[in-house]
Amino acid sequence: MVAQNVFFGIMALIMICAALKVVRTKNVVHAALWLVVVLGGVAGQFLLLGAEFVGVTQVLVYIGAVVVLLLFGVMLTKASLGEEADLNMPNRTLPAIIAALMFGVMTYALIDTFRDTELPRESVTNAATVSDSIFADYIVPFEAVSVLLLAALIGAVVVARKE
Amino acid sequence: MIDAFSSAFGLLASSGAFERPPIDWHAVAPELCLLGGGALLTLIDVIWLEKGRSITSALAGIVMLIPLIPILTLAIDSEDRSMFKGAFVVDKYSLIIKALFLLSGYLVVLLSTNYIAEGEYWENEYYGMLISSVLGMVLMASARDLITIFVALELLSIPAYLLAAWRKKDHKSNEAGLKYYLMGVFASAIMLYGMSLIFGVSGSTILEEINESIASGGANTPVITLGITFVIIGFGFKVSAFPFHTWAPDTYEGAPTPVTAFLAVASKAAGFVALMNLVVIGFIGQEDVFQPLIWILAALSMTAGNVMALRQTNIVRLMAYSGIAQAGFMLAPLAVAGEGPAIADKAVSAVVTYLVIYAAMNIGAFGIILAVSRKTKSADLESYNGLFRTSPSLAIVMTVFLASLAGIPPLGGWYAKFSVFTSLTSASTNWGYGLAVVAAINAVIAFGYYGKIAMRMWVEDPHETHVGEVKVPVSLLTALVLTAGTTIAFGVAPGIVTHFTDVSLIAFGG
Amino acid sequence: MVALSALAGEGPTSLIQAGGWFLEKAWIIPALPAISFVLILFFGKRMKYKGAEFGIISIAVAFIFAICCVGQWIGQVNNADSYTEKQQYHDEEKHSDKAAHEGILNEEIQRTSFNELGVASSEEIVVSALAEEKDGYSSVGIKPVIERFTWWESGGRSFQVGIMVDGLAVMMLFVVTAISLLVHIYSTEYVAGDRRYTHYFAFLSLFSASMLFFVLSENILQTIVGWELVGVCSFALIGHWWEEKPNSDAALKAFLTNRVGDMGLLVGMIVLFWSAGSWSIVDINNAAINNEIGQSTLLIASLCLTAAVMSKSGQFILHTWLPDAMAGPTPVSALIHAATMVVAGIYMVARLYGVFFEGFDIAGSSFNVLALVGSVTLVGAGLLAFVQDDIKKVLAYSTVSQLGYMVMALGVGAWTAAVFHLFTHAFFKAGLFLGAGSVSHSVHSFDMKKSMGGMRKFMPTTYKTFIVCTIALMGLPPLAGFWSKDEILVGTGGWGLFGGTGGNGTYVFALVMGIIGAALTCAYMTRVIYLTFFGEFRGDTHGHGDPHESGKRITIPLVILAVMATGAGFLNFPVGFLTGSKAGWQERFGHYVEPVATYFPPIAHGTPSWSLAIFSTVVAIIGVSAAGYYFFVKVNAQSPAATELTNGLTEKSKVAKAGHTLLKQKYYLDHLYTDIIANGTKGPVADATYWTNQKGIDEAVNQVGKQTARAATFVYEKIDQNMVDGVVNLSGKASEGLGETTRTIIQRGKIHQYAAIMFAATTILAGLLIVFV
Amino acid sequence: MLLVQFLLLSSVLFCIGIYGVLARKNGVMVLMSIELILNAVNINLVAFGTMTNNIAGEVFALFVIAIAAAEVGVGLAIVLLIFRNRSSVDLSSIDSMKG
Repeated sequence: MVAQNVFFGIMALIMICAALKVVRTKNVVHAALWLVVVLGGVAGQFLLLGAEFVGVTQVLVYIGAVVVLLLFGVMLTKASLGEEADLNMPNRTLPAIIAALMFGVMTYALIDTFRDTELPRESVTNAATVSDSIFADYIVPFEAVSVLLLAALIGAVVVARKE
Repeated sequence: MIDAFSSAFGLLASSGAFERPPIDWHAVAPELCLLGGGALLTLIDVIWLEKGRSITSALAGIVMLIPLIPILTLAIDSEDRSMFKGAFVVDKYSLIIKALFLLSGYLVVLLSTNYIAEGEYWENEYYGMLISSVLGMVLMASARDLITIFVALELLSIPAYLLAAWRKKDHKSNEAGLKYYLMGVFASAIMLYGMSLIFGVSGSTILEEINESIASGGANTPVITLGITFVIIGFGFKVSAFPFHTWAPDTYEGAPTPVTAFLAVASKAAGFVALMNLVVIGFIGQEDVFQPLIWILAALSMTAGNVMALRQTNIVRLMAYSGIAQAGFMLAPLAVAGEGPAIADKAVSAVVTYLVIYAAMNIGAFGIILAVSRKTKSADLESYNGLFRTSPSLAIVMTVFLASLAGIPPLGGWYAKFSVFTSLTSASTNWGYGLAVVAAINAVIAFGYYGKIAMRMWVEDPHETHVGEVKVPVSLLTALVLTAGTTIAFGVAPGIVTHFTDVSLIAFGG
Repeated sequence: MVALSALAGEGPTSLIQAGGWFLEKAWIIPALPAISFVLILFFGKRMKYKGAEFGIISIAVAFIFAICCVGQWIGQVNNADSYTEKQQYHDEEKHSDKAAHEGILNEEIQRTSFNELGVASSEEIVVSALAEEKDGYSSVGIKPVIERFTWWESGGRSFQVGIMVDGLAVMMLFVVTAISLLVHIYSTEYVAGDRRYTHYFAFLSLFSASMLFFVLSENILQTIVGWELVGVCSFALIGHWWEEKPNSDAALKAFLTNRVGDMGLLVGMIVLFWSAGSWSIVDINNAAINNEIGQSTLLIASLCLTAAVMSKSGQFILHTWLPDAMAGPTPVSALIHAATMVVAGIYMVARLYGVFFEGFDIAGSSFNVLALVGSVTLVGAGLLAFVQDDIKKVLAYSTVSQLGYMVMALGVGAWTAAVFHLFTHAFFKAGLFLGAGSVSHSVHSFDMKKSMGGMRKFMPTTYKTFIVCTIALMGLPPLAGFWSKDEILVGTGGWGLFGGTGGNGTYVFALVMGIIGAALTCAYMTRVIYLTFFGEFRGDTHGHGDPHESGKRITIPLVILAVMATGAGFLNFPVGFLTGSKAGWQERFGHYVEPVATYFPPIAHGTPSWSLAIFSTVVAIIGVSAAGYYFFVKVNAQSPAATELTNGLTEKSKVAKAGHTLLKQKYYLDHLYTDIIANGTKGPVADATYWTNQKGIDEAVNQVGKQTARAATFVYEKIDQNMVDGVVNLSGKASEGLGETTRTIIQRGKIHQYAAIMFAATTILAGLLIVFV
Repeated sequence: MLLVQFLLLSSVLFCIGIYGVLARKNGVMVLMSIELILNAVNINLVAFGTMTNNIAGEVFALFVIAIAAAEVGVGLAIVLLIFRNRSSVDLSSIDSMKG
């Protein structure tokens, strides 16, 4: 189990640093790339937790689609590809305070309740279990999500296209 | 057709261990009707192109009304149906809520007809968005697990974000959409985090099981508190409760007015439905957490909404602030819902009653705003000066809506407020009485700004540029007649509305 | 107190149910003007008289119905009386069982306990007991006619709509329909040619209908509805001439002020509903009287409702909207001030008297909020009436002051006196307003100083009726105001100085204020009479010749009202003023109007004394004389406009004569002082008398007048117009300001700020809940 | 492995995301920060799902991924619309409606 913990620690450290970079860097494209690191790390965490299917979906959907979408957004809004001074709000102390307070509240609650909870050792789930569950118990939300994606697609096209 | 589906599923099932749980097609018929109608609408646009334009809005109206047929048959059947381990429930409560959403949707279509047709606003897609959003709401009424609630919420929200930005060339509309979108996403992120915690503590996404798990554990760990707080705050945004209301005035002002009516009524109602499902079925053993939270939100919303409305000069913003105050009233019964099953039932029927009446009077008020702004091209309160002299009937109907919103008997709004007071005081707790007093004071403050509009209509001279009668198109007139009639009927004979809204969530939730 | 309430639970020994076709169908009375409202709205403009005929016919029929109700009610009470006698006979002869004895015993205990609380001597026990027996006050109660049907049912709760008819309601039906009918007739001439003539009559009908609906309310829910409806109609009528732009600040003020009261009404009614568990007025009163509701709950409810009364009935400090409401047409003012809107507050207290009686512990104390508010209003408004130049404003403050009398009377437990004063006041105040309207109709102004004076010779009928109503208002015997005002003073009770016995508690403060108020009333009304009807005409008719008397449709209502103002007072001869064969005339009003039923608290009745009556009359005369001397003599002499002509008039004035015998003119007065008294008698005594007269009386009158005026001006300008208004406006401004601040701080339009608020609030709320739960 | 380590990682990402949406004024950057928040939720869901051995956690996470994709698409559409009309994606300058 030590190996897993070490792996977790390294990955977590990388993810946190990358996440900080996402919100601190002055280069828009770099931010998107650091976001890829974070999202990849999340996928790794999913694998560590035995959720293979979610991990793979994470890589496909997020890194494959969302980040590309965001990069398109960066291009279309003609952000400079180099460093840009005008990405941040002038006042960043208040956001930091709010985030820190939020973190304090969350950490207190989480540690207080789950201090010693161990995760089960081997609990790898395969894609079939997930799909069975989706098509059995969650068929209604699944269909709803398909409608949602269609509506979002149509709406986004209407809103984003040039007249 | 269904057989073919079944056999197809059967083939799939035979290939593995998968077993499809039985689906009660009757129970999901309203959703399917709406879905089919929406698809038909889209297809017509694809096939007929320009030729389909003329009937689009009429068709959208019909699509909103058709699901009422299965709802009626389900109501006559009067059997509580539950599917997917209790994740999807059709009972009297959900049926009345579904009917409310569909009728509100229909009224919004009526309000939109001329507005959208005259503005060349991508008519077909507009109604498609509206129908998807209503589909999400209808789904929300039956949703009894976290995943379905979340998906329904997003299904009703995402089209609404886009609708708010629908007037693409108008900076204000863009801004409205952006603010609504961003705040909505933040709120749903907070709510999701809360849901994940609740799922973690209870080990289930189904509300009944959550209730058994966290109420039977008896433990009140900080994580439960955090989870419940986050979830309620997430929906506090949706119902525009103070201090999560900030988007409302800006979005209401910028969005196309029919969309504003939709947001102010249907979308808000959906938030309340979700809150009721969550609080009354899921969190009922944890009243130590949700009661104080909702108490604070209710008291703050009422007071802040009212005082902020007092000096407002833009009628749409004024309605936004008044809506915040009304949301406070609707939240109030939930602040005592944890005092026992009977009280919870009372609270739920009070909120449902309020929602039904609020829908009628608020959509009506927006109808008038729409009618007046068609002529004056302005949402400034000044355009209401002397309305009684230029178009007396509009002024009278608007006065009815305003008086109803203010809670003057014998109009619907009065009974809505009354049922809130009843449920608050029936709890016989000091907190309940306290909130009742806050509500009473606020009911009076509200006279200030509703009266101000009425005074402008009846006493002031009309603005020179606004002389001449306001012309009301047929569809808008229909909406006004329907809403005004309902508002008056509900107030004169509240028995009509209580007959439907005397619902219980506990009966099913155990 | 406890003993009293416990006994009150027993109530009258037996009850009979009142009945009668007109009483049971009393809902027709408000329905008639309501129908007329609809008819006028739809068909008014097409009719020959522009809709006025609908209004007049409907209210006239309603008036006839009301009279029939009065007749039937009197019949019911008389039946009850004969029933009493039979019952007693019955009891004594046939049933010697315990029940009958207990009944009698209870009565005795009840009487004894009254007297234990009061300070009466044994002699008066007999007197009051005798009086009670003769009047049939005790023993047989009359259940009011209550007709109701279920409005709707929900969750085991049923809501009912209905009417409740008892003596009080019947009396109000009569007053409202009578005044309304006269106002309708008067209006046909007064607003003739107005471009919203039809609209005016429509609202007049609706206004009457609302008030009648309010009067007949069976439950507090209906009371609230009626209350709001009356308010809405009155605003519509006050704003009748919106072209003249009655400044919107004043309108807003009226609005805000009344909202304060409505808030009190709502909260108070909700408290009552939840503590009594019923909407019904009878049930609530019963619950209050039978101690089913805690004293503190009742106190809270009473305080809230008192706030409502303060705004609706124009009591200090929420009275300020009332004088501003004078912007409306004069007949409307008459209707508002005499019979409808403002007496709604008084009526509400009278209706829910059980609540107030127990809540303020009226029987057992010597001070309560109602009495305080009433007496302060009474004197305060009386002072304010001095400095108004607008005749309608004087009358408005006068109304405020008289309402103060009524509230005070209710506060001290003199229920019957308050209601009786409401009754008499309706007639003479309507007469005064309509008279003022008649004058202004002819001079096109309400300003007494600039546009009136000497109207006596132009408008003899108006003048005569105005004088009669004024005397009634002043409370000079034997006109209406005297009897009702005197009864109130008696009701304050317990002041052995005048030999009468007290009613409930000992409200010395109220008695003093009541007497001061009486003097003030006389003084300011004398001023009005002088400025309006005497002196020289100061107006400008713009070449239309002299002002002239109004037409028949104006003068006939005036005459009717003057007759009522003269006669109404005799309806309630106090006990002890008539003896022997005429005893049956004693306290007829109280006998028929005051409920003898379980829902009415056990109030005690004071017995009047000759000495108090004489004293208050003397005070009134002093008031008249002082003001009369000041205006008719001093002012007249100083004013260059007032010359021989006016002096001639002075001679004939009864008012002036009352103070100084046969004074003809200022010179004559000087002549009297210098020649006859001073010179004629000569010597130190004469000098001293002269000095006393010139320096003493003269100076005193001057000073009193001057100081009163100064004080009143101060109160009016500084306190009334600035402070009180200020406070009322301030509360409105404060909440508006709060909203403004909140909006500018929170609603800045910045997305990041919105998000920060959302996340910060989430953190704070979650943190607080985690810490405290 | 302890459950709490995943939860804390998630809360760190969540709060960094909150910092991001509050501190960034470029619209696209705000959308990126939103992704951080939603991913934090997903870690939570999967971790809890593993702990309680309930597949619903993973299913929930899948739904969140799908909807997050839709959300970001819609968000970008609105940001593009803003950019087209104002030639800027500076969110702090968008305050024409207030009060």
